[in-house]
Formats: sequence, C-alpha cells, structure tokens
Amino acid sequence: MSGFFERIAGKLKSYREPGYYTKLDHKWTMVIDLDKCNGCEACVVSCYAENNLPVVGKEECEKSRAFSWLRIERYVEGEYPDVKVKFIPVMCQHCMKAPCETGCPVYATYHNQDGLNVQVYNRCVGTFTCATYCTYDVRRFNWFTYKWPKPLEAQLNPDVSVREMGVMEKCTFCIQRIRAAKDKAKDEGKDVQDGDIKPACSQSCPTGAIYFGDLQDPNSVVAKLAKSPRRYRLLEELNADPSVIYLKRVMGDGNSSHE
Amino acid sequence: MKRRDFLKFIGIGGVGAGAGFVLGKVSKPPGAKLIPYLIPPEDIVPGVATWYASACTQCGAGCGTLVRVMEGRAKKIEGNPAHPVNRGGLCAMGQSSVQALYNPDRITKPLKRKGPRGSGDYTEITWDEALKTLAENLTELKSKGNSDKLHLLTSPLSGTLDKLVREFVSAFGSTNYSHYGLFQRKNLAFANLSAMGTASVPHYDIENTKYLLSFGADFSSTWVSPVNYSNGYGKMRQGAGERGKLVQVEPRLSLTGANADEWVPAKPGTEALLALAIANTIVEKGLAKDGGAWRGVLSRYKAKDVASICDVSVERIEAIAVEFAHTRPSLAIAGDSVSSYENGIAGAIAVNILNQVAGNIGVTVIPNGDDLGGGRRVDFSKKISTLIAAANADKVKALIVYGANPVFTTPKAAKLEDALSKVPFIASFSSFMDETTAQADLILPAHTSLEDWGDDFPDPGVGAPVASIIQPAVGPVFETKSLGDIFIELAKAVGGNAAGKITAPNFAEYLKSSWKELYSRNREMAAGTLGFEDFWNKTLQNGGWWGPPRKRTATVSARASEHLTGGPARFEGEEGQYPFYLIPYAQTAYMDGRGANLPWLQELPDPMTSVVWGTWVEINPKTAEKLGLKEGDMVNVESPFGKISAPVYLYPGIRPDTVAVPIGQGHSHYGRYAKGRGANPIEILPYNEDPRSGEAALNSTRVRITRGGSGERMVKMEGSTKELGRGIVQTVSTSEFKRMKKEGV
Amino acid sequence: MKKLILYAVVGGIAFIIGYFVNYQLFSDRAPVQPINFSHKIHAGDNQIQCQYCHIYAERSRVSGVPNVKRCMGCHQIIKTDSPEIQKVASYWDKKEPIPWVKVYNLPDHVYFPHKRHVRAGLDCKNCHGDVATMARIEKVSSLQMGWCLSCHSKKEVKNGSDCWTCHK
Amino acid sequence: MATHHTSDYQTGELKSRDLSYPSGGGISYKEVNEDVVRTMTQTGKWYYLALAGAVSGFLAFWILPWAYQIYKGQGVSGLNTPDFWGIYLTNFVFWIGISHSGTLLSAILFITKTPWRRSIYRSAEAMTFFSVATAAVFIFVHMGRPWNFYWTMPYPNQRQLWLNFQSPLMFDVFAISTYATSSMIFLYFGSIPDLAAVRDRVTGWRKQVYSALALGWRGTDSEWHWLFKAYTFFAVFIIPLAVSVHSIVSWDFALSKVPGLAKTIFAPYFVVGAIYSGSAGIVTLMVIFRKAMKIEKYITLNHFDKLGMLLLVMSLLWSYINVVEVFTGWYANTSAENETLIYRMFTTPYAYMFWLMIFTNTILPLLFIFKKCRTSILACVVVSLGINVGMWLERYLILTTSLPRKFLPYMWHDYIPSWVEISMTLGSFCFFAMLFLLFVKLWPSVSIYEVKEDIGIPMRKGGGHH
Amino acid sequence: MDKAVLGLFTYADELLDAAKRLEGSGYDITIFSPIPLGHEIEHKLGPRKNHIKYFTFIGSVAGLFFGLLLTLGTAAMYVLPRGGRPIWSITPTLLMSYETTILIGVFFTLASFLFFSKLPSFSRKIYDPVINVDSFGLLIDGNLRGKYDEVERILRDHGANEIKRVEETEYNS
Repeated sequence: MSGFFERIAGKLKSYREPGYYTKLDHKWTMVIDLDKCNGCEACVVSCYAENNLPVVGKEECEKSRAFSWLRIERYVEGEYPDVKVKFIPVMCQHCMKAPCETGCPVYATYHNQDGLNVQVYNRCVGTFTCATYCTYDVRRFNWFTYKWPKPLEAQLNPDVSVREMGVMEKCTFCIQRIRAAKDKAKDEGKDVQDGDIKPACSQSCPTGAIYFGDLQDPNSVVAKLAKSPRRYRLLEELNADPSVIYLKRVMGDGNSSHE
Repeated sequence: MKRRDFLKFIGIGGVGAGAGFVLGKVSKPPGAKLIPYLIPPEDIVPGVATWYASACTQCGAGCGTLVRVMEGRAKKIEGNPAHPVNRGGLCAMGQSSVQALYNPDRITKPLKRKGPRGSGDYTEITWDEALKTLAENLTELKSKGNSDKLHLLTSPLSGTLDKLVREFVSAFGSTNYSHYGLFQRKNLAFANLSAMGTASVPHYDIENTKYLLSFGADFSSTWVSPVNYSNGYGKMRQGAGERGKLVQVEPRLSLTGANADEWVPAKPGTEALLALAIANTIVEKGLAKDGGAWRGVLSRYKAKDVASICDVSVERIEAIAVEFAHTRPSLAIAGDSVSSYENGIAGAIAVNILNQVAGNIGVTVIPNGDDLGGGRRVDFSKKISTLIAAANADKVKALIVYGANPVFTTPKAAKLEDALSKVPFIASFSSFMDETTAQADLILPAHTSLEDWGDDFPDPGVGAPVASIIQPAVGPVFETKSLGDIFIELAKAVGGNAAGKITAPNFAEYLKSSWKELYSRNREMAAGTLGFEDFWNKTLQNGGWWGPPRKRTATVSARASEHLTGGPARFEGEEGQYPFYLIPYAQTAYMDGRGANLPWLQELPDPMTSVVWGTWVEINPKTAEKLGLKEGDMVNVESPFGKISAPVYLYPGIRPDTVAVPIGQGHSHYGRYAKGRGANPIEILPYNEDPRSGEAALNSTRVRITRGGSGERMVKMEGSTKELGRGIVQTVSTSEFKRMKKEGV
Repeated sequence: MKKLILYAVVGGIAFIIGYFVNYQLFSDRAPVQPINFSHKIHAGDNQIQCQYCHIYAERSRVSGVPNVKRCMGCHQIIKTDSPEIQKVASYWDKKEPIPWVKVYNLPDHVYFPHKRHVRAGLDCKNCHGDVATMARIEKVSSLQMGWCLSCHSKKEVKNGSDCWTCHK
Repeated sequence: MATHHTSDYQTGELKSRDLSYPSGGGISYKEVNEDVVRTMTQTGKWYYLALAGAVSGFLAFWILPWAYQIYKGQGVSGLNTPDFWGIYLTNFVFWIGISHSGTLLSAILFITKTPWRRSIYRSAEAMTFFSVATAAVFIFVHMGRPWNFYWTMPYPNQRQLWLNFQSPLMFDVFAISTYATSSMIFLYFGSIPDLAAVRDRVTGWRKQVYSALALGWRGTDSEWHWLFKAYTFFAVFIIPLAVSVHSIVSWDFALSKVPGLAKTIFAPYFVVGAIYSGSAGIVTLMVIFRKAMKIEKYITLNHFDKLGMLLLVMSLLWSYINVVEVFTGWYANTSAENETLIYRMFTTPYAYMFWLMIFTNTILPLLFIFKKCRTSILACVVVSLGINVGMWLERYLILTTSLPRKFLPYMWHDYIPSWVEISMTLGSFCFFAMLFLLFVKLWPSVSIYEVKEDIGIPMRKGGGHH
Repeated sequence: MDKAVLGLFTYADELLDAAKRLEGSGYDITIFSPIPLGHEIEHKLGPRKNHIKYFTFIGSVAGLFFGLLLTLGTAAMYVLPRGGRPIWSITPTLLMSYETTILIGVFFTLASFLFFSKLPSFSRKIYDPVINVDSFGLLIDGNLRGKYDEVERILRDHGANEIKRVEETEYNS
C-alpha cells in the first residue's frame, strides 16, 4: 500500500518537474555547419518533396505565404566590392522551452519524449498563437485547401498527412523517418543507431552540412559536433533552448591578399 | 392537450425525424473502397516503400539516385549515398525530376499537328499511327536518296542510348546527329583538348584543394557537376585537413562567389588576362613548378599592364599569385562566366596554363579518360549554325528533336525559327511542349528517366570509371514510350540497314546486351562477380558500377597558347550607347530553362536574390541610384539585338558597370508553370558562335537600361537582407578558427 | 402563432434526433459487399488463418486485402458452381479488381501500423471481433481516439499516449 | 384603482439637492415610467430604417464575407506569415476595450454611490455586453477552423484530452466568458424592477415576455433588500474581473517574445486604454442615444461634463503609459526594439497612423480641460470619435508593427488588410449597432427606479434619511 | 378566506410611519415601493440581515477549488509537456482559479438572491401595478378577521390615499 502512495507521490512530484521529462528517450538534434552550407537550397526542395508541402504560386508568395518549412536565409553585409554574403538554413528549432507550445490552447503543439516539438495537425483549431509566439517564424499556415493538379498528387508521401485548410504546420525533423527508423530498429530488436535517421534536408544536402542525431548518445556525431567551439544557437538570448545547433561560419579576416 | 394537437405533433415529429434521418444518411461520407491488386507485384508491399537505384538525367552531371516508390508511385528522389559522383546529395533540380514525371503539362499521347506550325493545335493519335507517320516520312526521305537530309538534334546523350541513336542514324545513312545544349561547355572542352588532349572537363579534386581559385565557376549551383563539387567543397571547408580557401573571380557574385573568402570583381571579359597575369607573376617570382616553357608566352601579361584593364590592383594580383603558388595543392577552375565570352576558349586555356604553372595538373586537375567508352562525345563540327545554314539551304528535309530546346536557348539573332520554318517535317520526342516541340509536326512523347531504362557515364566523372544504370522505377504515367524503343521500332519500320543493325526486341534488352559487351571488355567489372547475370543484378541494385580512382596526368601543351588573345573579350554595342555589360547566367533552379516547368523550382527562392516565379535584373544599388531606379521598378534591358523588360533587383554583389539577368524564364510554351512568365535574356544576345568549338557566347553584349516596359511584378521572399547586428549568422575569423584548430578544441 | 412556433420546435428537434440517430447509430457497421464473402465459412468453418489472406499484416502498415489471384487460387477448383464464386471469376476474367467496401476506415491523419500490433502479439480479434462467426464482416470497434487510448493505457504501451505515436 | 398622484418635487428638501436633471421642468415618477416605456413601444420610421441598415450591414459586411472566408479559407484575408493576427485581433481587442467602460464604470460608480451614474449605466452596461459579444465573434473569425471552436471549451470527451491552461488564449476563454456572464447577470438583475414596470404597462406577447423576464417582481422590501445586496456583490466582483479581463487580453500579446508585444506595461496599458476607449464609446453612444430616444432630460450636459473629466484623466494616463512604452523600447536599445519603434513611428504608412493616434488620444482630449468643451455636444462627439479612432489605431499599430518585424529580418513582411477584413470590421460596427438598436427597443434602456431614486423619495414631512 | 389589506401611499414617510405602527401592533406587513427604500426602512424598522455574503464567500471558495481542480486535474489526465514548464505550473493555475472564483462566486450570489427573494415566482400574489409607478404600498396580511376596521383606520390616519381589501391581484393579467 505504501508503495502505491509512493508511486502516486512520485508521479505528482514529476508534474512539478520543469519540462516534465527527467530523461528523454532521445534528444534529436540537428547540427548545421554554416561553413559547409553553400546555400544551394537542395534541402528546401527535399523538404517539399518529403513533407507534401504545397506550391502556392506567385500571388501567395507575394503575401509571404510560401510553405517552405525550411528556408535559407541570406544576409548581406557591406557594399561593393566588399560584399559579404552569409547563408543560414532555418527550420523549426524544436526548442526545449518552446514559446509556441505554451501558446496553443488545445495542445496541438507540445513536446514529446523524443525532445521534439510536435505539431498535431488534426487537433489544431488555427488560433495562430503558436506562429505569433514563434521567435523564428518557422510555422506555416494552410490558408486554403491546396490542390495538386493531377497527376502531381501521385507524388504525395503517404507517410505524411496532407494538411487541411486552417491548420498550422511546421518542420517535424521528418518525424515519419524517425518513426520508420524506430520501427525498423524494433523489428531488429535493438535501439536506433546513430546515422539511421536522416531527415530529408540532411539526406539531400550536397555539401553534407546538415547532421542529425541523438544528442543524448555521447558517441553520436551530433554530440561530438555540439562540443565544437564554433557552436552557437540561433537567437540564444531568447532562452528558447533550441535543438538546432549551428556551427559558425569561418570568414576571412578581410582580404588576406591585402595583408 | 387536445387529441388532435397530439396527433399533429406526432405527425410533425415523424416527418422531421424522417427528414433528419435522410439527411444524416446523405451527408455521410461514402464508404471508402478497398481495391486489392488483381495480381500482386512481387516486390511491392503496400505501405512499405521500395527503393530503386537509378541515375539523374536532369543535367549532365550523372548523379546516382535512389527512387522511393510506394504502391507503384514515385514519391521521392534522393541521392545514392554509394554513388561516387554525388555521394548521397542531390540538387534541387534533380529532386524535382519527380515533378517532371508527374507534371500535369506532360504530353500524354502522340500528337499530330492540325493547325499551322507553332499554333499548338494538335490532334491525338495512336502510337502505331505516330510511328507509321514518322517511318513513312523517313522512308520517303530514304527512297529519294535524301537520307543525309535527316537531322537529329538531341540533348547531350551518353551511353547506350547515344550508341543506339548513333547506330540508327548511321544505318539510316545520315551524318547529321548532333548534341545541343545551352551549357554544353564546348569551349571548355575545346580548350582542354588543345591544352591536354581530352575534349572534356577534367575531374577537379576540390576536396583536397587548399586554395581554390575559381574564375566564375558557379559550382555550387549549376556548373558541370554541382553536387559532386559541393560535396568536395564541404570537405574542403570542414574536412579532415586544413580548411581550404576559395577565391572567386567574376563580375557578378554568384552563389559560389557568395561563399568565397574573397571576391575579385574583375571587369567582364578580362578574366583570361587576369589568370595569365597571375601565372606570369608566379613565373616571374620563381614560384612556378613548371615555368620555363611559359615564361615567354606569359611575359606579355605583366600584372602592372593587366591591372588597369582588369580593374584589379597589381598588389592584389601579386598577392593572389603568391598565395596560389604557395598553398599546396591549389586549383584554378574556369567557369561559365569565363568560357562564355566571345574568346571563352582563351579564358579556359589561360586557367589551364595557370594550373600547369602552379603544378596542379595531375594533382587537383585529373584529366578524364573515357574508360568505359560511354561518355558524352563532344563534336565541335556539329553546330547549331550548321543546322541553320543547312535548313536555309533546303538541306534539312526532316528534323528530329529530343531533349534540346534550341528555339528557347538560341539568340533570336540566329534566326533559328525562320530556318525551322523551312524544314518540311519536324518530329519531337519530347514529353513536354517546349518551344521547339511546339514547332513540331509530329510529337512522340518519350518516357522521363524515371519510367525508362538507360545508363549514364558521368562526365566529367570523378577521376574514376563510373557507369550508372537508369531503371524504370514506376510504370509509364501516360501513354509515352521509351526513347530507345521508339528508335528500335523506327529502325524496324524504316527497314534496310537500320533494321539489320538494330535487332534487339526492345531497349531494355539492347541496354543489357550493351552492358554485357562492356562487362566482357572490362576486367574490373568482372572482378568479384559470378558472371554477367550476377553482375547485372548487382548493378541494378547498386545503381551502376564504379571502379577505383585512376591517377592521370597531362601537360598543357605550349601550342595551346596560340588560342590566347592579347586583350579583353569583345562585347557588342558601343559603350556610350550601351553602358552596361550584360551577364546572363544559369540560375540554380531553372538552369537553361528546363526547370521552369516544375512548380517546386519556380517556388524555390533564388539563393542570391530570393526572387520566385519570375525574372529580374540585377543592378548595383549605386548604379540604380544614378539611374533613379528603385527595387521592383520595371526596366527595359536593351541590347543592339533586342529588348526585354524585367523588374530591378538591387544587388550589391555586381559591378556597377554590369547588369545580370538569370536565364530560364520567358517561355512562350512549356506548360502552365513556365508559360508567359518573366523574360528570356538569350533573346537579346548576339549570335556569337565560336567557329572552333561551336559554342555561342553568352556574355557578349552591352546593354542599356531604361525605365519602363511591362511585365509581372517581382516577388521576393526576403524581408530585409540586413542582419542588424542580431548575430543570426555568426562567424569566426580565419585566424580565430586556426587558433581553435591548433588548440584542438 | 404560438402553435406554429411549437410545431417548428417539435419538428426541428425531431429532425436533429433523426439526423443523429442515422449518423451515430446507423453507421454502416456491416456494409453490403460486392461479393457476399463470408468470414464465417473461411475463417470459421475452414479455419483459414487470417494472415493466409491478409498477407501484409505482419510486414506493413496495412494488412492487405487478398488479391483476386489469391481468391482464384483456391476457387478455380473449390465451389466453382456457386454464384458468388462465379462473380469472383467474372472479375478475374475481366481483369478487374474487386471493389470491396471499407469497413474499418481510418482517417488520413491516423498512422496505424498493423505490423506493430501483430508483432506485439495482439490477436486480430481484439479489434476486428470474432470474424469467424461473421457471415458478413461487421465493424465491432469504434476506432475513435478514446478507444485507441484506452487500450494503449491498459497495455501500458510505451509512449502510448504521445500524439505522434498514432497521428501523422 | 388609485388615483393619479403627482409628487411635488419642487418643494422642500428636494430643490436644494444638486439633481442631474434640469431643475426647470421637474419630472414626476410617472413621467419616468412613461418616458422609458415610450422608448420601447413607440417606434418611428427612423428606427426601422436604422435597424434595417444595421441588419443588412451586418449580413452584407460580416456574415457574407465570413461565410466566404470559411468556405475558401483564411487566405482570403490579408494575413501573412509573420503577421498572423492583423485586423481580426485588432478588432477583438478594440471591442473588448469598448466593453470595458460600461460595466466597470457602472460598478465603480455604484459602489462609490455617484449620482450621475443612474441614468446612463443601463445602456453603458448593454454596450459592454454587446461589445463583448462582438469581440467574442472575432475570436471565431480569426480562427483557422472555427467549426472546431468547441475544442477550446473544457468538457469531458472520449479523447481524454482537455485544454492547455498555460495558454494565454485559454485565460482569454475563461476571462471573457466569465466577464460576459457576469456582466450579463449584472445587467439583467439591475433591470428586473424595470422589467416589472414595463410588464405592467404593456400588453400582448410583450406582456408574456416581460412577465417571464421580471421573474414575478413586485417591489416588496425584501426583494429590494436582497437585490441590493446581491447587486453590490456583483459590482464588487465586476471590478477586479474587468481589470483581469483586459490584463489577460494584453497577455495574449505580452506573453510572447515578439519585440513590440512583449512589454511588461501592457496589462495596465490595455486596462487604461480600454477604459479610455470605452468611456469615449459611451460618450459617442449617449449623444446618439439621447437624441434618438428624446431623453435629453435624463442624460444631460451634466453627464457629459462628468464623462469629459473622466476622459481627460484617462487621456493623460494613457498618454503617460504610451510614452513609457516608447521610452522603455528606446531605452532597451536592442535592434529588435529599435526596428519596431522606427517601423511604427517613422515608416509610412504607420507613421501617419501613429501620429494621428497621438493627436486624437493625447492632444485632442486636452480640449476637455475647458468646461465649455465638456458641455458642448459637438466637442464631445468630435473628441470621443477621435479617441475611438485613435484607440482602434493603437491596437492596429501594436499588432501590425510588431509582428511583421520579428527577430529574423529575412522574414519581415508587411501586412496589408484585404477587403474581407475591412468589410468585417465595418460589419462588426453594424452588428453592434444592430444589437444596441434591438436593446433599446426591447429593454428599459434607462433605469427607471434609479432615476426615481435620483429624483428623490417623496416625503410629506421632508427630512428623509440620506 | 381572509382578505389582506393594501394601503397605497403617496409619501414614503407616511408609509413608514404606518408600517412601524402596524408592525408594533403585531401585524404581518409587507412594504411595496417603486424605488428601494433600504435606508429608510432600516432607519425606521431596524436593520436587516445580509445572508448573501456567506453564499458569495462559499461560492468563491468553491470556484477557487474548482479552478484548481480543473487546471491541475485535466493537466494530469493527459500529460503533454509544453514550453519546458512543469505539467503543474502555478501561475496559470492561479489565473484560471481567479476567473473561476469570480464566476462561481457570481453564480452563488445569484442563486442566493433568487433563494432569499423567492424569485422567480409566477404564482398569483397580491400586487398593484401602480406600485411600480409612483405609489408606496403597505400590505397587511395574515389573520385579520375582525380587525379590518382597525387596520384601515390606522392606514387612513397615516395618510393612505387608497385602501383595498384584496384576495389577490394579478400582476400578470
């Protein structure tokens, strides 16, 4: 009987645990080496293909309603001829302290035991709060019911649902691939190994700038890269604790040939 | 309550409930159907993805792909991690080939022209009829002894398909089979042929380069083999060894230039001189590995003489030269902006000389040998001008087009369309209604590469023999036919020599037997296999066969220097009237325009400008200020040969005396996504074909910019390009990075 | 006036009731199939294992309906004179698949892998009922989220209440 | 039946009291009853025209575009990726703000026993309730899937899934529904004696309706006693509730991290702004109301004088907080705050709106320093309308200059409202007008018994206990 | 059946005097007025109790606990962590309970008001519509047999301008 109460007490105590999970099953993390990224946008198309992102057309693009879950931001410094251009791929950062999650009134977005910031499309009522609270502007909204002219719809990935009108969506770290990898690992009776999972963007990246893995696994590539002195996280000062780690771009100290 | 009232209530309630019941019934979604297979395909488990190894044919790079197929439908195309060309990566264009497969604007059936040529008025016919019509035309040609008046114009095909077409054409009795593409890099091939003896682009080992001096090579987006080079670039930057440096010489900052450590905005047309001046400086300073032979030739290109022509300071030229020579191994590459000048060959040769002087040939420049004999052949005598002249002289009685779209990619000044109108019969095998196909009398739509068999021998390769196999991942979506099958059936129908030579029942068999031949010739292939069938199965599984890297070297022959010119490249148009150099460039997504019909690519923001769904004119903000132009203003870009209009994009990464326009939009046909969108800068180019290589110069005119013109608004995805000190893309300096590395943190 | 309103109210309420009665209770639990296939005969009397026909259940998300060839595999010999079998044969002759009506129809946003459930040792009966007694297949479980969850929590499935375990 | 009695209010005690009514004519108890019932029973042509206009405006400008939006998707609005809220939430906050004065002022003035409350509070409370209703509809309008709105309500369900009570929107749902319920109860229970009075004067179906609504009120001392006690509690509850509601509405924005929205001062800013705009709303409404209903003798210049003072005070308070908001943003001197401020204050078209807002909300109300202005109907209309426009702009600026300028400049994108949104904004005014027009016809819109209280208790000997 | 007596007054002070007089004589009286006479009545007839406050208090406390139970209980029913915060976070819980405190408090106040004032009541009761206009009424009810004259006299003495013997007056006729 006392065991029962202890269990209850333990459970109640866990409800006061910040973030609830004392230990995540995995902590999926993406490491993006900005020194490797050359901004070619292969990842963007890959994301479109994998996640059934609709093409919205020029007018909608003009209203900033393009669907790319992953975008390459480009910043330009200086004037001709000393122009410095910098690229950064930005997708959902899967913040551990995500502002969007607290905003949603209906739990359509929450944090799961894999350390993922999860969006449940069919629960979403479309209050936009998550997107407004998102400090990275990575959430995309289904403004209309998007149609794929026949036979383009044959390409749609059956592992990812085609979202309904009025629903918010965002990068999932290709959760369907995580699920498939876990499924396969379970069949083989082992844990998911490092490198088993590659989100579409990481898979297609020509320069190999995007790494993906479990930060909790000390031997994983991402865990090692996460210790790099070049590491930083986007807008870290906002304390959203993002799961995407960027490695700083190395940039010349001016023109060395002038030295 | 009265009895009558009660009854009334009962009645009303009953009717109401009944109506509700009916509505409930009607409003229910119809029961979904569960359609089983009639006969289950062996390798398909519904709900489980199957992966087919294949190769990408969107551009000539020949990346290996894996096609994800579920329930008989291609879902996604990914790079084949085992393939030596792309090692798992795949560019935006390659991944979009699935949208080419399922494109709603594909030609679904053979078509026969009904209205006048170019009207787009076609009637659908059956394949039998189509093949019969084509065969009749060809037979007639043959019977009249006009076999040689059959012209075949295709995209640069390689491997077995090329062999088959060649066989067919020669058996038919024609010599006029030519490859054509806007970015065929014939100048580069010609330069390499005269310098090193192989008419192809060598393998550039970017991965192991520590100092990469790129003359306008946008290898991150479209140049030659972007995925392979990008892979090498990634490893060069953050690989096992020291971080390599990238210096980009080009008048307009390309995507690759944006990633470079240094940008040298040399004046358009002077890059060859700059390369030679660098080489000369290396030789003069005694840093050359092999300088003796070149001292004489190079002495004409002294840094101090060249500096003002190039608009690059002497100090900078010398600094680059010193660093280039000192950093080992280094590499210089000549990209599109250099080889697209009127003296493009000179530029490419100059870069070859620079590599030779720095001792890079055989180290980072590894000449290709066509080990497997399937590579793309570059025939410098086959020019588009030859075709035009022949057509004008009534020497083209039938023209068959596949893959190439010369109407779109040839300057209006060449008057190709007029010439085509003199060709009595044009057939197209394209699956898309592009501008050239729209001129055809008969259209026999061929499969896309995801539905077809084939093989590919990547050019430039990776310094190792590579042969990729293309296998049908899905069944045909429409009533299209394999291109190989069309030729085989045509050979049978035409009869004669062709029928005798081409005996395979279909292209799949033809391909297999061709590989069998290759297998029997090649010892390496045979190693570790149990006969051909085993090899074949493994090849299908792996997506091809590739051998170990081969070390090759060459020496730049001194004779190559005869192609060098003393001054900068010539631009049409007088400077006073036409103050700006025009740089039309291959955009990441559309390349030469072939990507414009794919919605993903249209909606893909341009990496440098973030513009989508349209054309723009890149102008330096200072220039724009002078002209009184704001971003988004419509301007006319006017050359002596014509005028296009497009909105202005203020681009700090371009010389103030230069404007740039991306190639790829401005289609008059080519499906709903491409048609009537943007402008095509090729239209206003002069037709400057190099008589040696047959490549038309793209960067060869000056233009003037005037406000006005009509066209669609520019839509860009970026809000602001200024980071505003928010530390979004953080950087470390090179020296800081070196310290980090040294400390081993 | 008063009466009219009353009539309208009564009619309206009855309408709503009628609608819900149809929508909720007459939810087509046992739709008529193009062929009067009896699980009772196949799974009951003849004791054919489920996965003999539903071959993908252990391998894939879907269990798979037997293809027409498989039907014909047996029925080229067995009971060829039955009119229902002749219907099957006619589909086979026309080279057309049989348009079965879905009884267990999950919405697109649900990810339900048969594989995981079968491999976890769950009997088909748990969700599909005792098909061996059904002459016409009948839906026995609601397939509502609460139904899934109750089973997941009863069996203490790891992460069984995580939304993305079942949603996609 | 009793004969008709007219109390002589011009004599004795009563005359010395500072009544809110013109001392010239003198009003009898009976006259009050008749005047109020007249507003409900005698309906002119203009009323029907106005109602028809409001109803058709509501249908045409709100319902039709909304139906179109539900059918086509939220995309028909001008919302875009950084600015997901735009005009819809502007309107939501605006109407919630308008709602803030009625009940809150009524409650405060009731507790402080301020006499000039009595003739205006009923319609002010109605204004509260109707603007809360209008605001609530905007919640559904801005939702992507309004047909699933019930998922935001706490109810046991088979999914076992409840609500995220951490969400500021959930606070909103609770606060607004509590507020709407409480202010409705406040309004209704304050009206029961008057409903009874109306009941006694009407016939036919109205009689039945008002009999039901009056709950059988007879005016016994025990009824009065308990009503007064309960009413006091309602009033006490309403005050903190109203403050919490607008604080919570401000937290919808302030609990984000968005520069320009994440401001600690937002809660008092919104509360002050709400009372400010609400009071201005009352002034505007009262001007029309007294004129249209011909009840100038109950709503006098004295009322406008008092309301003018209130507006002046709120204007100064609002301006102070506005300055503080800008100042703290400037003082923070982060790139994000600076860009938002520059965008709001110096970039077209927002600069025009910003400085117009400053003019109407800070400078224009200074006119109310002068009693002449406070007691001039024209000045009242101009200033109060100006304040309402300014307050709408304030909410609009808060959203449309903050959300399009978030942290990543690449995603900056301006917001341009579409015709659907503009139409629905107009429609919301029609909806409000429709509700209010129906209200004045169906409800005693001036409190009969409290006006009588104001007139005074008739005493033979005088010297009533006060 | 007994009849009640309803006296109608013009002036409130006369009514109150009459009420005091009659109450002192042990009659059951009910005062009708068109306006609240709370102060005057209490001044004249002594203070009255306010039971509502207890109900309001109970309601508020119940609302507080309802709010706590709702927020904490439902959060524990389906554990979905969000924003790195605990499942049971204090601040939103308090906010929610603040609102429910008021809501349930208002409901309890409302219920207690209806309970004490015996509203709604739609049965026929003694009433005169003029009361809601400008007359004050004093109803003397209970066992009046044989005392009518005395009551009427007292009323008249205090200035009642009309006196009615009534069984019941329909207010909803």
